[in-house]
Amino acid sequence: MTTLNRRDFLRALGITGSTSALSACGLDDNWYKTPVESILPYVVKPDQVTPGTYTFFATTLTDGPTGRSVTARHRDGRVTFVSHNRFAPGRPAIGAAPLLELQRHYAPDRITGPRKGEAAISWDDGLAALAGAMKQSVEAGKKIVFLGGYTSGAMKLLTEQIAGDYAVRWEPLGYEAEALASEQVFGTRQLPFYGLDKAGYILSFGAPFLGGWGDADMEERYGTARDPNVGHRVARVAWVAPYRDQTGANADDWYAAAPGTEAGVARAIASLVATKTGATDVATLLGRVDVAAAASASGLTVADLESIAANLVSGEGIALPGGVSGSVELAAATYLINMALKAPAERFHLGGYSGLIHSTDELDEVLDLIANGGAGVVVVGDIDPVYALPDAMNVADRLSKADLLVSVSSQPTATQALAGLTLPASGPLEDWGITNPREGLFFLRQPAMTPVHDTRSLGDILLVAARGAGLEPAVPAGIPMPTFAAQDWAAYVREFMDKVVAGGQVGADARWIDALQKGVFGVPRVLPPMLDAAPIAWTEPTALAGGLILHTVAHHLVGDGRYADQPWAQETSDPLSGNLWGSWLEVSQAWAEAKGLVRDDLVSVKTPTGTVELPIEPRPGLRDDVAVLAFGQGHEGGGRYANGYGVRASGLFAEVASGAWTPAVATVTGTGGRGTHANGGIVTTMRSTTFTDEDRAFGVHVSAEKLAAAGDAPAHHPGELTGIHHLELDERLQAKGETYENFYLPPDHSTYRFGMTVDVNACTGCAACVVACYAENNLPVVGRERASVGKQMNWLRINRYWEEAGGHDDVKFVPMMCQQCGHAGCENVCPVLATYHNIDGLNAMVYNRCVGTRYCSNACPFSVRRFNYHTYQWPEPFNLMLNPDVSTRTMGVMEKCTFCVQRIRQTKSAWKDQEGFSAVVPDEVWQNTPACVEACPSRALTFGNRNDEAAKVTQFAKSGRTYEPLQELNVRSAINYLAKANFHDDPTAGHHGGGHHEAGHDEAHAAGAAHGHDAEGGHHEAAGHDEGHGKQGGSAEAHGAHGEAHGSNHDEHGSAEAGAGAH
Amino acid sequence: MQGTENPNRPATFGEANRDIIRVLLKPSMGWAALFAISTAAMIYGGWCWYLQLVYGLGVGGYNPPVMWGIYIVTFVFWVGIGHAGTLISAILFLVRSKWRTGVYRASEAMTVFAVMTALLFPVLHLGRAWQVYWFFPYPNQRYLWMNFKSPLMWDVFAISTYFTVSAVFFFVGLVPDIAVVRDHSTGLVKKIYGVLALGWHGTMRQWHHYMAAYGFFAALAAPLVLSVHSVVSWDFAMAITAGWHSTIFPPYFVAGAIFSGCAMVITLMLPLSYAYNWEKYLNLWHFEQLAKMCLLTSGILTYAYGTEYFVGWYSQNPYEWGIFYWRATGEYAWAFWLMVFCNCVAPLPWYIRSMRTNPAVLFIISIFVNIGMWFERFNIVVSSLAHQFDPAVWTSYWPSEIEWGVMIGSFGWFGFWFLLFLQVLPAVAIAEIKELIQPPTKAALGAVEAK
Amino acid sequence: MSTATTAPAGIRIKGIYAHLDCLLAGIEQLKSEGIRGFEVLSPLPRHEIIDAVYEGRPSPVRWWTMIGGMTGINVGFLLTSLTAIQWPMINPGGKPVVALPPYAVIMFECTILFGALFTALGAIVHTGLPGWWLDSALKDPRCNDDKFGIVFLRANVQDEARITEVLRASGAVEVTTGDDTIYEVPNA
Amino acid sequence: MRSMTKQHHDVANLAGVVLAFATLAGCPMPADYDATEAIDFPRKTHSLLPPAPPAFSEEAKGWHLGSGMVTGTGPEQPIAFPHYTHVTQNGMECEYCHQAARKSIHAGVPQVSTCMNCHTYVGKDKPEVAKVAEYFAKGESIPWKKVHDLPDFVHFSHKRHVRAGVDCTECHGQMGLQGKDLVGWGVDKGDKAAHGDEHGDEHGASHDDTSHEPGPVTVIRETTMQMGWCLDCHATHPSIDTNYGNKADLRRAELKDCWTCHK
Repeated sequence: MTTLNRRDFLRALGITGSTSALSACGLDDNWYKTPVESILPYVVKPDQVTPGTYTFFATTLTDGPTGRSVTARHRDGRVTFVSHNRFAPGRPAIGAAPLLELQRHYAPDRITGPRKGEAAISWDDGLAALAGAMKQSVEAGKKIVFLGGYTSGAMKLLTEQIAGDYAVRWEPLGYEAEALASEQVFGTRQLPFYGLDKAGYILSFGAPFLGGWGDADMEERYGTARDPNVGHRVARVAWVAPYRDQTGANADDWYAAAPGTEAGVARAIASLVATKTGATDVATLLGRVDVAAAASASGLTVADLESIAANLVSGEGIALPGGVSGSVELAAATYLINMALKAPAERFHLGGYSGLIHSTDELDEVLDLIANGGAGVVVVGDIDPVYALPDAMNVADRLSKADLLVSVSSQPTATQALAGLTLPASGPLEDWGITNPREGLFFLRQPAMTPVHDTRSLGDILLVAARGAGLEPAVPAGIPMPTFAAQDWAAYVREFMDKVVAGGQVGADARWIDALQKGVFGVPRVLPPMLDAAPIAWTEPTALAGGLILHTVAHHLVGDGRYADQPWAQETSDPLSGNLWGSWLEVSQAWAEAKGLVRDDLVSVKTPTGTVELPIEPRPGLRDDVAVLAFGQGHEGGGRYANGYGVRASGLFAEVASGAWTPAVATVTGTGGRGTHANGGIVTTMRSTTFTDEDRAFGVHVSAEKLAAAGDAPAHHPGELTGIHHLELDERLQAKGETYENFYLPPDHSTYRFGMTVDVNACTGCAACVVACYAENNLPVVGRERASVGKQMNWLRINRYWEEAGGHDDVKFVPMMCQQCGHAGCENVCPVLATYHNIDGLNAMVYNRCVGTRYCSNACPFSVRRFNYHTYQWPEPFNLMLNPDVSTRTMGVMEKCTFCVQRIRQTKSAWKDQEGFSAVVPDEVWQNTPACVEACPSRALTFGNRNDEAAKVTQFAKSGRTYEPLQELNVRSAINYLAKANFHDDPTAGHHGGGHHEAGHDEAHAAGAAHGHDAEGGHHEAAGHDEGHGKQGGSAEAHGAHGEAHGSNHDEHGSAEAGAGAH
Repeated sequence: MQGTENPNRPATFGEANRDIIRVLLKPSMGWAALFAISTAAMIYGGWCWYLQLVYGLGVGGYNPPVMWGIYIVTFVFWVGIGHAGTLISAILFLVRSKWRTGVYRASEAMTVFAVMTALLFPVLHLGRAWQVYWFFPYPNQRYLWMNFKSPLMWDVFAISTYFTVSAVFFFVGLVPDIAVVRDHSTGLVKKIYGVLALGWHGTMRQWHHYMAAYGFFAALAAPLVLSVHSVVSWDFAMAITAGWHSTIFPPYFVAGAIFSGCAMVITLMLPLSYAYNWEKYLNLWHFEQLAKMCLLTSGILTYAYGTEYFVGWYSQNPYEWGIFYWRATGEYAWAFWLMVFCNCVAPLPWYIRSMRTNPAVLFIISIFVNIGMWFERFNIVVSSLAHQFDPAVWTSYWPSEIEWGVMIGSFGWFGFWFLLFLQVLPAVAIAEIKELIQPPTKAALGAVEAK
Repeated sequence: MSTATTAPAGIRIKGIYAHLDCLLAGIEQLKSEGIRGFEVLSPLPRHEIIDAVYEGRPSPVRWWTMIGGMTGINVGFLLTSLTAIQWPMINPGGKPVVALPPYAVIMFECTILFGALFTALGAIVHTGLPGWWLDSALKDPRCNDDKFGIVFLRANVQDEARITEVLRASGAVEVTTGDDTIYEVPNA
Repeated sequence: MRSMTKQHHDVANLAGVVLAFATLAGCPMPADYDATEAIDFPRKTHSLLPPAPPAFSEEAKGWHLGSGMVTGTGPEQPIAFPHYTHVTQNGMECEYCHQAARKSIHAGVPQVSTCMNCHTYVGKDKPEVAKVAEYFAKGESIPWKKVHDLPDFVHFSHKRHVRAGVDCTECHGQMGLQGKDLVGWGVDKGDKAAHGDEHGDEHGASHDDTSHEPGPVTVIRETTMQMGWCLDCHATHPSIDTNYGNKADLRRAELKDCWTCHK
């Protein structure tokens, strides 16, 4: 106990004038005294670094098909955010995975240094042990095996040089069915490229192309296809699967085929299409198809199949294969549909990921080799087969038979726990590399920061070991390629680029510098597919039966389990159920009703191979005989955020047959217990109540009738299955806030009125925006206990509204964040002026002024404010990831979305330096400012200055679909939503005459400044598209200016110590 | 109607003095037991609040969008309780109602202590209670002031004004009575009361200005009573939350406050009258009048409930009607129907005279009313928030043990002060009782002697 | 309450009454004889006595109340407006910087608060409270109990007989002269 | 009920005591709130008492009254660097050393190599300069102490102010005159005492270790750097008119936006 001296006492009372600065210090908790902080200057400062400013590095985060080039935002020695690299193909959006990869980089349970068993050793010892083992292995004539996830480019070459044919690339929820089918149909094991943006009708048999499936730009291409402001039409999506996942929920049409019959349906559709288009080669391959039998087996009607086939043909369709449980046969049938459609190469070609994809059977063979003592050294990369494969495959036992099992994963996993030697490899932000995500396209990876822990580059580990073991490259050196002689991994990468990619030394330095700056080189190649197949032995479709048919899908953010230790992935609500932190069994509402079970009731799921107990989540969008369990949870050997959450799905399945997680027949019975899956009290299903969301106009839906009435019925537009352009504004939504009588004058926004539009039609519910918000704004993660009662801190949430329309359950994903109201409910009520309306039209929140009455939250009709119930802290080294520009909040303080005001101010500041003090920042520079907009892959979010008539956001807000939720409250929100339009084959469409629509059509086009590209060129085909992209390119240039501003002159940052524990 | 006069009055001034004063500073065992319970509850509440301060508000049951819970419910409850006292002492004074005399002192004390209790909650419920001084206008180097447009700031002004005015009013009324106590005591006690009595000796100069000032206090307090609960109701009505945003709230809240306050007076005074043997001062005649008051305000409340529903239905506003429909049928329907029963149905027996003159019935119904009024606030605060505009965030709230503890603590705090008051200050206004006694006159004496 | 007959040095005369009508008669008689400068003691505020003594003159406390109320309304307005003008850009909820409807509430509360406090102050000033220094002749506990009193603190010596006569005649149960006994309340 | 008997009193009393203890026994204990998720989701509790500065340790020197609170003093620095010599006597520009002031939110404490630009040749014989050379030779940073330590929720940018034309001295005072008495520090050890080192006195006095000598205070705070002090010229600085011309009024209003400094 210390005694208070007089000054302290006065300070404690807060009565002297000079105490006031600290009396506001609730936020940093140093109430009365602060420790003296040190300022440690550089001894010799690197030229390109100025403390307190940002440096951007173009690099690549993920390998494999989803490889994505990003710019890493570096400041004061650490990377705090990653954005899309504007030089890479695709629209400028980032998605959730790279951000999760960023958090993975700082995971508190990463392995911090080399270990032998559990004991820490030095790198020299570790590498010597590896080299020694390799040498022994070679001498003993045993194999060196490398097991890793999908890898391309330089690392693929290096692993092949070391392990030869025993460099296995496999992922549990990978693309092996697609790859094997490709081999079967096209004669090459290469993934196709799906040009969704060129399609008018997208038919998926369960491939979750909006949930991380396919290449990294898939969602962006979908966004383009669905964006009436970009293309000349809006693509229609059909979904043939027994359940709808996040991707399926976005589909316009759902054909609930019985489990096990999808391949039959696909084949029947292929044959119908082939008949229509006269594709005899395809018809031959399909053999004799009984469409009626396929339809009846699947529970669909022949008319359904014919309608699909007709839409495919007339709508420039494209077919996508099955998802996690899609068989090789299904994938082959979908390829044949595309071949039968005679789709142009830009819509469907073989230029997708060409890195090798091994099937589970092949992995099984290698495991057998290991089990039989044929492997001397087994190096396991960042995959976790022990966790991911069914218990029946005895992966752990077989792996243990290796002479030396080496894990190079720096994340703790069940497989790593078995390893005799752990040599943690650096993460992608700390490493060099070249990946090849698509045929002809290369991304460079370069270190964006020094390693957080004592880790080394995987390339260096392997090179040193290979040299130490005196290995000869297992790949014949017929063509020029880097060798083990490379000085280090960075040199190897450089050599790879010069020799393998570019094929020569001419202009090498300039090329290298260009690649370092841009991160991207090469151009995607289009490989037109050629049928090269022996006759295929088709099986006749039979529906699975005998209980609930259990399907597994990738968890929406955790994926195949790799991001299970990332709290952002765990705490972001599931798009469909709103659940988080765990597993739940999704069943249909009818099934639950029949069993007398309700949400959160515990059930026991019993399959021939295992039993688990978990809560249920009855929801629309599932056949009554289907249950869905997400993959990726239920870890035991993982990090602290992975262990003990949810159940492990793979235990319920038998062997993975021919590359697909064949659905298991499960017996599901209620245990009578109640579970929690931390849904945070989120309501999912809003059907059949008196007061639905439609009444409340949060998620507004444009019905098929309205579309038809607008002269936009699909029937009126040949080649176009949807017609959103000509939609008149719903009269209920027409009354804009401005038309209301106001007691007070509207607020004065002299220069800027920042605003946003949210296109509900484009939003896929992927939650990338939520994750980006967590990353940018230092949102604390509160954990399952508190999240289960709704205390999570997300500023941005995605509401989901199920609604029955036209015989379908349609879901609307509505991102909801602070609406930055002009006449805000929250501002009036704050007694201490901690929240107010600022001159830029933002609803400001001053954390250090907040006393925590929480009145603002109650007065917010959108319920978007979040309260700090505790002073949350970040386990090290998560604290390094904190954004120093944003204050971290302490207990008792309200917080909310600010449209990333720190970025807004940085942009303004940079513009001031560039253009002078009074210059107004133009729209192009604003567009990507908030983190959520930057992250949104489908471009549902548009940000800008609504005082600027020409700004995109202003134009979009005038769209025929625009609405403001709760606009009758006259809060003058700054966010306009654009209504969702679901395009069903409307049975009533035929009743509408075609007479009136032409005029409306033209008028809409003439007036449609909002439909920017349309206004210029009317209806165009692919050429118009290119033009449109040219426009996009134009704004990309402007982005460049913006990016430059980011890169060179940043200001208005917080002091470096702003992030708690930043140092 | 039993007449406008108390049927059972003391005979002389002296008798009134002694009857009232005899109970002071003589704690009975029953009193001690109640006092111990109150103190324990108060300490427990303090402990719970300490935990909340240290760990943060997360120890409560809040989850967005329900960010106000039983702290605010109890706050409004206590402010409501605080209304009866000033109503009885000020408004009934202005209209020269005679039955106020017996009950007004104790109910005024109840008011002051209830407002003291209510004043705790705006501090207790803060996320950063240590910054509460930002609520007050004081010059500071930051040039920062408060938002006078905030209903919460109106609340700060209204309730602190109400507390100040009622406390002054209470004390002013007490001065002549403390003088009586002083005169009847000795030693140190006399000195203490002597200081408190401010040297009151009943000279005409004192009485003259005193009565003028008292009248003005009453005149000022009367609109204040009506305004304070109006302002409290604006805490809700000024926020655009459905179920809160309603122009009917001020009269509705004021009626409810009077209703709950009068019921609380019955609850507190009825046992008091028996325990202190104060039949002459507080008897069924008084309680009957209070019961009538309750009946009137219960009727107003019932009408207000009906109006809310009618307007909700008639407007066909999905948010309004949604919340009212859900309130009566949803998760908190039990609380709603409990409220309806306690506030609209339970007082109905009081229409029968024998019911409102039966001590047991009076007491039981008054308890019902107290419970009902607490739940009315619970319904308003919690159920409106739990089903806010956006159906995607609909949630439910149940208080945590910490919140219950703090609420129990508030009852303990009230009990502590009220019980202390009963022991140290005259709980019936002696001077005003004397005004109701026929003053001794020679003429009357002569008449008696003449007989 | 004029003191026309009061001489620099006077004599204390105190009459104790048990009956209200006798007291009133005594007051009237004193007034009719032109004798002033007495104070009346009463255990309760009877309007008859106040009217008899003050003859309908109202208490000046009302001016205090009015001045207090007017001060309050101005303080309320100035406090809200001037503090808001200091931050012209911080205008929450779309309201103008100086918005009268919400400020009216503060102004009202300030009116009541200042009115009440000024009234209390005025009452204290005019009643001369605290009255600890009052003459001991006025400190008669009987007159807080059930007796009334008429007290001359400094009556003219030549009036003594006349005053005593009037008091006795009007029915005082006890008349003392020059007495400075400290009275205790009976049966305390 | 009218007159409670003695027995009744006892019963009531007992009940009261029992109830009181029962409620207290049922109290939630801190452990109930502390144990959960301490590792995975750490929280910090709020201290109701001022955190005790470590009183009798070397660390105590590291605690000072919050920045901007007390002018005329500053922390002890590792090297007795006199601004006076550099700025006033040798006429160096501020931005020669604090070279990021125009580019970054931080003005930047110079890298050690900047010192060595001159001190490789100049003043090598002085003991304090020798310290600098030693740090440089070892490749270590000089552990300067922060003089102006704003609260963490204040986001101040040097760049914006410098570029707007605010002179360094407007906030930092006459730095060129500071450290005049430090010239020759350490040459005649012990003769020169640190001036005005308040916390040195406070804690030094209570030290057991009497050998503690106050280190050099090279920079003192000349201004409070409190919010009100910032506001005093934030909306009135003449540079606003110079820079913004006819938009100056708007800018003046903008500069009072809380988000200018608090984000």
